[in-house]
Amino acid sequence: MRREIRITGSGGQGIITAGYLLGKAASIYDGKISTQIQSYGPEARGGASKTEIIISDEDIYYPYIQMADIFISLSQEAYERYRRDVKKDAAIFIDPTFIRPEKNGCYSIPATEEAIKMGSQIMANIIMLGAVAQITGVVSIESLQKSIRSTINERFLEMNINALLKGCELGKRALEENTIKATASD
Amino acid sequence: MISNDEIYEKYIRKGTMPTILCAGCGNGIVLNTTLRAIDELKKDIDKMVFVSGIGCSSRLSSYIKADGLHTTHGRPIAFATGIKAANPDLDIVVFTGDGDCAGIGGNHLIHGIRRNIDITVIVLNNYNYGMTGGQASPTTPLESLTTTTPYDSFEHPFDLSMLAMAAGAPFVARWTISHPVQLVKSIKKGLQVKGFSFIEVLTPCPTSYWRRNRIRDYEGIYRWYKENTVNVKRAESEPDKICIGELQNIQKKEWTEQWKELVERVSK
Amino acid sequence: MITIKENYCKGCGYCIIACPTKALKRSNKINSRGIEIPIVEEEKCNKCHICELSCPDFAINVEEE
Amino acid sequence: MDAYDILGPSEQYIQGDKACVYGALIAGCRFFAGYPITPATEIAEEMSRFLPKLGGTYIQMEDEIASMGAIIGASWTGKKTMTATSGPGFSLMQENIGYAVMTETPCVIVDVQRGGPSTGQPTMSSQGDVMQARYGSHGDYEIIALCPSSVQETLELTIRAFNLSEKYRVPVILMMDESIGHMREKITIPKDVLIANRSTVDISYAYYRPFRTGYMHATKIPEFAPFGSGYKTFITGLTHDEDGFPTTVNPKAHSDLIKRLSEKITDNIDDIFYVNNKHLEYAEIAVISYGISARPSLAAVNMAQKLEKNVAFINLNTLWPFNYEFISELSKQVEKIIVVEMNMGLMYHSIREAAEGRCDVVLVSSLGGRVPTPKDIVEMIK
Repeated sequence: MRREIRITGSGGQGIITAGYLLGKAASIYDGKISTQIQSYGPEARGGASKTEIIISDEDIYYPYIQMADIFISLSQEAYERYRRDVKKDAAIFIDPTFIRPEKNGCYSIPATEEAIKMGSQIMANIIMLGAVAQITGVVSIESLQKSIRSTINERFLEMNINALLKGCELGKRALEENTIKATASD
Repeated sequence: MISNDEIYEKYIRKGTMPTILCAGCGNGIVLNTTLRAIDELKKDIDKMVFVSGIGCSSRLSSYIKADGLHTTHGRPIAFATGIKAANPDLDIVVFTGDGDCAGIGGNHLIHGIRRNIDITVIVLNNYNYGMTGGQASPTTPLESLTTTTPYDSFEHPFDLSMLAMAAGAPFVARWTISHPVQLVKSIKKGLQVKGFSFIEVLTPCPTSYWRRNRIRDYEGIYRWYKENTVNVKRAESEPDKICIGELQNIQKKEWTEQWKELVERVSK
Repeated sequence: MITIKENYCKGCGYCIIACPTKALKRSNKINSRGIEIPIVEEEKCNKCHICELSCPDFAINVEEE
Repeated sequence: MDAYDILGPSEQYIQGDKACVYGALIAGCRFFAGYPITPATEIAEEMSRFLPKLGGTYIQMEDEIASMGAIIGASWTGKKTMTATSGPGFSLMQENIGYAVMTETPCVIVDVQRGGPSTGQPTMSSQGDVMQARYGSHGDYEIIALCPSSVQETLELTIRAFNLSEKYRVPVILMMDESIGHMREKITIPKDVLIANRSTVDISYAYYRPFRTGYMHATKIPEFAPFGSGYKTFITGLTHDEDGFPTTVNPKAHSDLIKRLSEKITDNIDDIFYVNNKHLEYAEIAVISYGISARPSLAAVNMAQKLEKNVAFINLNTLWPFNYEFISELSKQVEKIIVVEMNMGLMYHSIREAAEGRCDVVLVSSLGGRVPTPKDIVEMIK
């Protein structure tokens, strides 16, 4: 199965790093095939930043998004700019600190809020990754952990792993809330 | 002192003489003085490379019985940088001209100096593009006639030695072909300096430049270089003349030594 | 001993001007390329080798006895 | 120290640009000169990090002309050398690429293609430089240009580029594109790789003539004597004889030299030319592509195969020398050749020329950095 993931945000939020960690987790530790591409140049400075990851069980020929299965956004500008070519039933993840939740339902993960509570706002990307993995199962949490361990500098490792676990927790909670919401609206 | 026959036998590639250069061209004098400097220093010629660009000056590398690289127009310093950086054990001499070095290759000159790579650059400044028949060059003096300044030249010329000094070359000297003994001494010093040495030689182009600019006899040309230059030590008394001599001699860290230090630091 | 390689000489005469003892002078001697080559007055030579350094064509040779 | 000691784990998730560096280091590249330019900058960055650890040399030059000059100079000391650039820088390198051809200097030039002409689209993918790779320098010459379609292939073809460069004493161009350069994929670092080295001279100086061929080995490739080895080699970009000395007004000397320089490539096309193909045996249609465009092409071919179409996929991993015979034979077999490329049709012309009207040759062109989708190509197969 081919899954197309787009992660967006503003420069400095660690969007590219999140994409790299995700792709690496899938390809190196989950034994799947994965490609990652990212935006460059003026596009990636200050303003909106974007990375696209394809994860599949088979060879990936076309490394670009045709219709995204998962769309993640950490800033309003990036959300508006890149919320296109997204499947109707795609899993949408937003950070409520910056973006108003979608009317038709989405996963609202307070990654930035939790990151600030943990003492470092730059952890928001990892928290979001944890939630995404927890909810979509696109990669295993275990592989994400390995991906972080083999990438992040030792000094910040514990903080990042904690952030990931926090993200998983938020994911579980969001899943429960969404299930409740879905049941209520039925 | 070593004779010309001995120099010839030791350093000149067989079958290449007489040179393609015109009668009265000073380039041969620069070739001779360079070889004498090398001989006096007892350099191992097999560990030297003579790099040149394009132009009359740049033909000199082909006459020397040694490794030589006759490169593209304006780029000898770039090629030389590659050789020296890849094998710092080699001693590199660059022969270049005013058009080659200051026109098309000006950027390589200032960056070679900035980098302070250990090469000896000998610029044969003949005030024009001689090989192509005498067009104006970046060093053509004001009010000179050339084939592309038929109504005389008004562009301000470069003073190459001043340029090299300002860019920070550790060793800068300027002589003319009428000062061959001093030139040998300066080339010797330049070869010994660890870093970028810049030696400018004012050398006549009788065929293309001087024929169009007042002086038509070889004796007059030779004397012009004596009479219109002044040693740096007496420059203040004759400010209108071209200043010659050893113009700069400073210490500066050299590129290949710094690279070696870096390699030792990071490969531990 | 001063010798001049006639076939190398291009007749610029720089050796004549450079010689401090005026041991070289112009002549009517013409080489195969139609060039006037200088002549030497050996006894005036002080073996300073300036003429050798001033020759662009390795055409002149000074040997000390 | 060995390249394998510093490259890290055997499986990594890296960009094409970095894989190119890995390939170069495994192949024995120990000298890099370059100038920053998107999307090739990462190659210079990684080289500056790795080379000092291997006792190699990295130098950032003042421009691409100087970079090309520096790698040629360095190659004459016997080192394996490389530079990397993109369109505008590739244009600047052309004169010295011709110099490397003329002087038979082994070196590798990487061109990570972006949209042109001029500054164009620095961060977007393109395949607009393939003709510049072939004909960019002036005069008659042949060139070798390889083209990878994945990060793994980038690593492998970089090694191949060095091997061909050393073997034939020619500059070899690795034609990447922004998509491949910047994309991350898993690579497996190959072990026990075959590495070629230039054949160096081992006769006495008295008998050595730097550009004489065929007296030690029956090839058209002269033996190499690095600077500093005492062979007093003179190298010039002027037309030269076997001694390396300029002979600029002798028509025969020029024609002999130019023919030999070309023939050392064209005579060995079987060794140099290499393509990846699929389903060729019963094909009625062939899709030919290269670089990033080859990926959607293969996806399209697979889709068409499921619809029981006899479609072959050909990935031109060797862009140059062009194999006329291969395309000619193909044109006798298939009814249609579909060429997919991110330009207004460049390889398309050579392919059409080789097909000589025996089959239809159509173009799927994509511009502006947009990589063609499998759907674009399937439309043409139907």
